[in-house]
Amino acid sequence: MVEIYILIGMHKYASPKTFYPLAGTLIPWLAGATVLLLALGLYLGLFVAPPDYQQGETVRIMFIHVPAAWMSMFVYAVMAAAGAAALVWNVKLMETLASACAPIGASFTLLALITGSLWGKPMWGAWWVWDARLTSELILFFLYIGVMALRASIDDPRRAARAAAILALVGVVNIPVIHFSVEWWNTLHQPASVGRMGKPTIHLSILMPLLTMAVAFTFYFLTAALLRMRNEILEREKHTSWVQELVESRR
Amino acid sequence: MLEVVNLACVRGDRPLFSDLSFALKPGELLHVVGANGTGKTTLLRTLCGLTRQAAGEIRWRGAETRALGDEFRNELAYVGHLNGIQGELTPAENLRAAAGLAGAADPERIDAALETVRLSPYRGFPAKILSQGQKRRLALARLVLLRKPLWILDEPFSALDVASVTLMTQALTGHLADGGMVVLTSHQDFEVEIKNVTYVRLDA
Amino acid sequence: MNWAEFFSMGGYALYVWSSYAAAAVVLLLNIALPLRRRDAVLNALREFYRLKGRSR
Amino acid sequence: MTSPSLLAATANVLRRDLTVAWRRSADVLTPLVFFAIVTSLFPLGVGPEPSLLRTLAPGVLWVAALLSVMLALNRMFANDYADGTLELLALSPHPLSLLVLSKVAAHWVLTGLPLVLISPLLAVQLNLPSEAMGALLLSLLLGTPVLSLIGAVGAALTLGLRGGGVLVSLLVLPLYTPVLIFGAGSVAQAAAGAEIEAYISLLAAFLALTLTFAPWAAAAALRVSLD
Repeated sequence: MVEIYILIGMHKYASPKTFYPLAGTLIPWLAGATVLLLALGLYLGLFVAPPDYQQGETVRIMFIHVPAAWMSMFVYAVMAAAGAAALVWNVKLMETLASACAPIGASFTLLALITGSLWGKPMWGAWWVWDARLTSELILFFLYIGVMALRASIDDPRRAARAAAILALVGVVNIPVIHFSVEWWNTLHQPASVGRMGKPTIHLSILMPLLTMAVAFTFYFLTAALLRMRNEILEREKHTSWVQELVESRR
Repeated sequence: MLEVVNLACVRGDRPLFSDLSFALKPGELLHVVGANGTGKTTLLRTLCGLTRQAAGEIRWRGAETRALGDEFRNELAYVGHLNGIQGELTPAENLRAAAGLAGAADPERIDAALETVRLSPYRGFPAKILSQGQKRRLALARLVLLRKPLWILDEPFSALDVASVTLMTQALTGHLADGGMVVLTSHQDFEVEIKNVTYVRLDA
Repeated sequence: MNWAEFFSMGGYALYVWSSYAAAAVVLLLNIALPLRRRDAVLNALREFYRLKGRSR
Repeated sequence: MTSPSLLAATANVLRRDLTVAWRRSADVLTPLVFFAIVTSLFPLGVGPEPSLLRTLAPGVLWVAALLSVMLALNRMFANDYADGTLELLALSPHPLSLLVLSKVAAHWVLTGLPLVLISPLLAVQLNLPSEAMGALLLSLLLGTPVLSLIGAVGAALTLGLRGGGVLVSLLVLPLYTPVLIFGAGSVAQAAAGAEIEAYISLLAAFLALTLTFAPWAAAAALRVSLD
């Protein structure tokens, strides 16, 4: 969560004009770190980690599924925090960050759902199982779609950002409530036989790939978010002279 | 009483105007002039707090209006493009609803207000049957009824016939005489009857 | 290191490799789309400034 | 200037909305008819077999009620937005969140409450056991205000947008899931003869939570939409 405080702390002096080139220099480094970490994570996950005594080789799906699920929650939290900062301090940069988060978060949620289903088929014999965590992930996906749909249907970028920020805040308050309700609902309708999402045994050789992939995904999120933010800054600041010079100087 | 310092407004991300400053003292009328799309309506909506300004300050009795919030809104009456009239309710019910919202709710003055804008005959009919000009007069009745110090009016003379224009001008002069303040936009020229008018021009 | 055995993933090749493929697609898309969009934005802005320049 | 009394203002808004709805009473019927039609579709879809309907009844009744409330959401602010009275609400010296609360109360009285009243009728149609009737009424009585409150935030956010109706459902349905789980759950438990205290107290907790946060969030959303 420390990234959020850094981002919010930045709002005092980082204006779009100073942020744009800064992001430009950061992106290659972040991309490089992402690639390295992904390579390390894949190596640890595919070659070093032993097959699980119960799940066999399918445990390797966990090295994608679990980090993706973590990221889907983390990115929503960043989106809500950026939205709150935009609403309270009226900072345009935070609006851009929040709008960059939504599609990335939704992609991670979708990835978590796909890999969850791919993990469920061999283990439980069905492509979709109403497991508590998968169901919460599905509802989280709908929350993301709601935020993106709301933003897409408002023409004025400022109103779109503020409306999406309010929805994200209402959503982030509801996520624990939804998670709690789905857990309760799952235990209520849970015939004992259906195994819950197997909690990965926290054996070091399993934990290392998980953490590496999680860190890799975080760096990836920063890279992708900065890319999207730069695009939105260009569009939203098109009336400023610095954007005009920048665009025209790139003949 | 009402001060605006270096105000800047945007619509979407398009800047409208910036570094706009003016002050308004009791008894004065401010006429905002400018071509379409220069931000006249946005300026008015920003003054009454519906829209958030990009930069600059708006002060009422020395305090920032945004900080005053409800206190400032208690001294403000706004008539925008929309008349704020509920079609199913009768003119009297509309005025009672508006009065209930703004705090001043004494029924016999509602009839007086309807009388001044000569809408008494329509007292019992649903407001949706009124013409655009009559609805505008009902909005004027709301102004007269609520007696708020600051009037912010967006094209108050639009869709008014000659008789109604004089009605509106009389209401304005009466309000200014009582030490009230008015900020308005209008294409028709009417200042001839009102002496202390200051202008603010928004250029393209 | 027996590659054939590695790729078979203990018989779960379909599930494991499609998970990694899905991850690759998602990760690549979220980088490729903004990059492609960047060119579109730059062209649109060039056009915008050309029109703005001419109309002043 | 007399200091505006808050209670009079909120009562005024409530009375005004009810009179308007009374004059256009046809509008009040639409969610009710929708509720009745949706519940009677299920037997046509899954077959009239009583024991099957009995197990489906709690879920069907609750989902249908939820959809009916959601259908009527955009009516909450749309008319006032169109004729400008919403701006008067926003410019009133009273806290906007309390005025929004009275508008939500009016909306609930016109949609939520009627649903609660006719739900036993439809429950009989779906062969819901009589011991579950109490749970159905109580859960709907506690649940429908929560649906209106969360719905108010969705309606305020999508004010004046094209495709507002469908968009509202996209926004609020994920947020409705906890209420649906415990609402339908309580009816199912009662039908199975089990205790429902836990469910009802959770629904009451949701009501308390949304009563405190939703009006404030909806007011903020209104201010953004009127910007």
